[in-house]
Amino acid sequence: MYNRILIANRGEIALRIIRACRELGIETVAVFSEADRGSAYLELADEAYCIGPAKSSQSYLKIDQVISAAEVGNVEAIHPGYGFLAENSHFNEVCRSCNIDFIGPLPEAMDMLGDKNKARAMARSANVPVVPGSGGLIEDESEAVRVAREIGFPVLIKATAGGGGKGMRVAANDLTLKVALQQARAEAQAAFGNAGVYLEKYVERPRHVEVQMIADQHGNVLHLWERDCSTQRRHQKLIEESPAPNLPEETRNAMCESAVRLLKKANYTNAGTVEFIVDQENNFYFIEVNARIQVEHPVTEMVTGIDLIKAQFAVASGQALPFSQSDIVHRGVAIECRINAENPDRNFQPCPGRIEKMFVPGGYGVRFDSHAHAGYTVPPHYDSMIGKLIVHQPTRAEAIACMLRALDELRIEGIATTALFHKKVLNHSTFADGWVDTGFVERTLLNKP
Amino acid sequence: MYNRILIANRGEIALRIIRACRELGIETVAVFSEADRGSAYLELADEAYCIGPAKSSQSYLKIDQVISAAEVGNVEAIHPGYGFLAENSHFNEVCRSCNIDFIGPLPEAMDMLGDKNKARAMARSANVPVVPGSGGLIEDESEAVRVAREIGFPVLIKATAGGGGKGMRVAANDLTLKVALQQARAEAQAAFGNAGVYLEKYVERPRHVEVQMIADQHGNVLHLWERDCSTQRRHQKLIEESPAPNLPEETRNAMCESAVRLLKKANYTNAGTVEFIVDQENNFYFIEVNARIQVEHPVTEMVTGIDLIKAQFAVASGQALPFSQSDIVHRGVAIECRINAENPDRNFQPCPGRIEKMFVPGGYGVRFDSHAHAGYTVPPHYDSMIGKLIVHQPTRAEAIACMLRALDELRIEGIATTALFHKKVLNHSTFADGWVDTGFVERTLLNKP
Amino acid sequence: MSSSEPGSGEVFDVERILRLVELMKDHDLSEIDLRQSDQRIRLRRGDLDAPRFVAQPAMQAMPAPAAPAAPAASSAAPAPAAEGANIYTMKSPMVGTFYLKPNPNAANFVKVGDRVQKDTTVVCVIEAMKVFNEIPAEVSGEVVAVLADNEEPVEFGKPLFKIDTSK
Amino acid sequence: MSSSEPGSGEVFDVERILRLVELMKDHDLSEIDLRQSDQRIRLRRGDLDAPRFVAQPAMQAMPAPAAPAAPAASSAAPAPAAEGANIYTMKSPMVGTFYLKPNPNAANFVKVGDRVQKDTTVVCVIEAMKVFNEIPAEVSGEVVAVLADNEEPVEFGKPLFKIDTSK
Repeated sequence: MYNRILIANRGEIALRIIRACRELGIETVAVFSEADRGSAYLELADEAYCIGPAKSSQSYLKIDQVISAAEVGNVEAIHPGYGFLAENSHFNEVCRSCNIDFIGPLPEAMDMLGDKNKARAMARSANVPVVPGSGGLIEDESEAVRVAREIGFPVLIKATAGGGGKGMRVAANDLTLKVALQQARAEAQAAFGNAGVYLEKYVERPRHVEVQMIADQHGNVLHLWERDCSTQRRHQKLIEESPAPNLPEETRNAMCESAVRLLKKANYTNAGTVEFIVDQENNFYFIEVNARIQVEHPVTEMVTGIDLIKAQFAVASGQALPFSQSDIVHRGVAIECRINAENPDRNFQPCPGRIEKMFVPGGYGVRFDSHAHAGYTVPPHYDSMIGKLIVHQPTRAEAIACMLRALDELRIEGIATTALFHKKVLNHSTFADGWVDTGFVERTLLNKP
Repeated sequence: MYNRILIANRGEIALRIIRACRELGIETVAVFSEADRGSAYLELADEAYCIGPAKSSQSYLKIDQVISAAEVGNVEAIHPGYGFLAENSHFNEVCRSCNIDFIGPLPEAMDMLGDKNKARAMARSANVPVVPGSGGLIEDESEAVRVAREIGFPVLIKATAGGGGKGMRVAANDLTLKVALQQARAEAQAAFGNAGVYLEKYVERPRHVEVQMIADQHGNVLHLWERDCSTQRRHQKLIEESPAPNLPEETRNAMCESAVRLLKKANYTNAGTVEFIVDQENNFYFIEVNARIQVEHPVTEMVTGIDLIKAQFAVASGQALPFSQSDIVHRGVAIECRINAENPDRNFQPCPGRIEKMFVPGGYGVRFDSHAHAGYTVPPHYDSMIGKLIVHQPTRAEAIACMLRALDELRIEGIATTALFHKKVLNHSTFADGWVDTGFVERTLLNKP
Repeated sequence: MSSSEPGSGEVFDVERILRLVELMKDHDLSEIDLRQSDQRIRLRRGDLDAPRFVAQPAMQAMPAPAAPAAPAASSAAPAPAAEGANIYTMKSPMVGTFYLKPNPNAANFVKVGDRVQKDTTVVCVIEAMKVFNEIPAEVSGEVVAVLADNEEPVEFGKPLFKIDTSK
Repeated sequence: MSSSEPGSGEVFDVERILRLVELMKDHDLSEIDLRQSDQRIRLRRGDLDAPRFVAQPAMQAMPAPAAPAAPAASSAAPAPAAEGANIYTMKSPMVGTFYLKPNPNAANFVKVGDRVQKDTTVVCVIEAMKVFNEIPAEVSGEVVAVLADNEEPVEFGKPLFKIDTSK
């Protein structure tokens, strides 16, 4: 195990890592930007170095400065947290070239899974289901129709050079397909100067379900069950929970086993997440791998009783996982609500500023992870999440009731937060029934098609 | 289940009960004294009535005012919490005579177990070991010697009219016994005008181990395993944990089964605790029953996953316990530190006053139960406990490490607290090894014999 | 002292500020803000720190007890608050149900304008635990205000009557 | 004292400020704001900042970065802090190890009293990632203070030199 590590991150995840290190007896070196100077959580680190001005590109994203701090701080390893440099394989390589362990997978695995096409190909070879599609470019109408009939309508036409929804069309039958194909081509040509398009099965009202993984350097690749993260707004997760409600046991097991097959094939190590979408018929399709610890990891910690950050340090330092797959028992229901400094009444616009007063919920089954406190100023330069409220109860109904009472207790004054918006979601019958899909929030609560 | 109840208590336990009720969908009526007016936790109740001035005897202990508030508030039941009226069987009777359920055992069971001699007798008849003694008064030396040899030296001589250690002597053999007997007699005569004394086995370096119980009105009497509360100062518990370290499995099981036998015999219902002392040879002796929920109940909640306050409401309202003895599985290790507004550097003198700033620890495995917050003024009229810090981890070593880091995070400014004193205890090898007895703190940390 | 003395110095007159502070404490004010033309005196006291839950839709905390965010101590004294020189506020000595009349058909014990005699004139009845407690006037004088409604639930310390002791 | 005495000097009357502060402390005032025409006395006290961890025995947070409890904003500007009119404080542009001399046996690049030329005179070397970065003077003038020790680890924004630009 390490004696001294550096945390290349800020805010709640930096504090989360500091907490784990204090419990493990690992000394911590924190880095911070001018905007985070004086934050209380920095004082829980053994050392803290300013590495640049507020702008991320000049501080938290500046590899040479982070490495330099690691050398000055004389650490054995760097934990990147999530975001910033967490999935930057170059940084990953630089760390190792400086004889500093990177708390995460090897750069090769990171690169392999970071490339969507390579990851998709690897998934196929590990016989993990992926969203069916044309594979290559669609040359003409007849081919489009053939492929569409093969994978089944409705289909999605995507520009190969695409992005931002441009050159994207949904087609429900042969006729609309032909029209859509031309429109998509034209739009793609105009937008990217490249009319190349391909076909993919269009999954209606998908649910986002992901599998938490942990792997050591001795070939043990284990899953810690799934999380349902379908409650999203603009692809930003708002609420995560485990287990995924209304997911058939066989689907759940098949999904978790697929995730294990994939990461074994990728020689993956450390913590990671395999993301799937699940359609209304409970077919699941591989989407991507997040090669890092995730914001929502506490949900899994509550239901499995395993501290994932501690586990990351253990496997990174070469230890074998102290448990086997059969030791990982899923207990009860955990739900997490992300508390963001955003104003739900103003289209969730970020709302940085000074927190005048704060009352943190407590009691049985409640966990609150946050670096914020009364007197803390939320800087405008970084993402707006200021805390994560997590509950753990025997049943989903109890978990929802516990979360509602905890949200009532949470008081953050001086800035707007998403706390009360979560109550709207939790009180909605669709959520209570466990049938939320990724479009639910915008469709139902924000009245956006 | 109830629709509306009254909480005849204040501070953290009032908040604890409000939290459980909000999760159960039960409306709450709080009562408060002038000294607690404006406390934030009162605003989490659906209604709150002032029942008198600061002095407990004129407010929280005033039965007619509490009942009157219950009638004005139109509630179906009263939860007494701990302390104040919690073990007052007269109040218990008055509630029921007003057709208001008392959340606790029946007055008869309360009376029976409240009387030390009756409880002792009942324990014997339930074949639960009690501290061996002469039973009746000791008439002369020869009888004393006979009894002493029978129960084994060392023995404790106690004045029957006793109290405050007066007329108490320890004797290690026949000779010292004779001298001690005369001294005790004389002292008792002088102090109480009654020279009557009796003999009891003197238990050296005892550990305080108690068994948490829950019983419904359908004859189900279950134990939720034990708590070790040996870390005390002047008989005030400072730290509680479960399981009891270094307690042989067979002793543990025998103790829990004894507790079940005793409460079955007493027709006990609702939550309660059976207290034992354990000697250095792991013999255990029944001491008393606490016929109420206790301060340290969260320790048991963490290791069993059972919400005891919710369970109290369930059984009081007539429901059968939803689990059987075999369903109650003990997982991991939980430790609780009581955070008191006391100054350890000034002989733990109470330190009421205004909390200027407060930072609450969080993260994996940490629970904090407190009604305090920045800006809260700790009133001088009531007990000094302002919060309970509880941790839950897979192993005892991890639990201690987690508690230490949580204590480091806990910041309460403006008043002195016992937070840092707990670190002294947790860092001591005797605690780490799990061999604390009830005299440890004063003997070892406060250098008092 | 010079609080009444005119001139540019008066805004900064510490003596008067002291008096304003006493006033704030006696009446539990959290802020005083006085302005006149270009002059201003602004004082803030205590702390407005206790997190406020009242905005919470899910809660309907009784305004009376829950509202004041001032430190408990400041409002802890149940002693009658003097208002003006001679107006005495009579408060409820217990929690219970307040009755202005001995029975539904009877007239009120007292109404505004009535004279009351200390310890002798019954001004109301408060029912607690089925017992109807007759409450006599705590001072002699004239009733100038009735502050609670018939059959209203009242808590300890709830103002019931204002009595002018100068009459 | 001169609380009622007129004259522009009174705002700065320390005696009175002292009394006002005492008054704030004695009576738990959080703010006093007195204005008159162009004069103003404003005093605030109490709870403006973060919980402090520094007292914590278990921690040895680097004083420099961690200590200030003031809101981040107050210390966020990496811009050179002007001191007096013409003293320029040159700060570290990066985190790394600070060297005052090109090699252990050599003399210091600069010492107090030396004149330095903007962008041309190398004043120190900061090693980051095995790279020795020569740092030239940011302004022309005379070195009046060296604020870091040879081989000291420095963070971004750490003051290194004071340079008098008037000389």
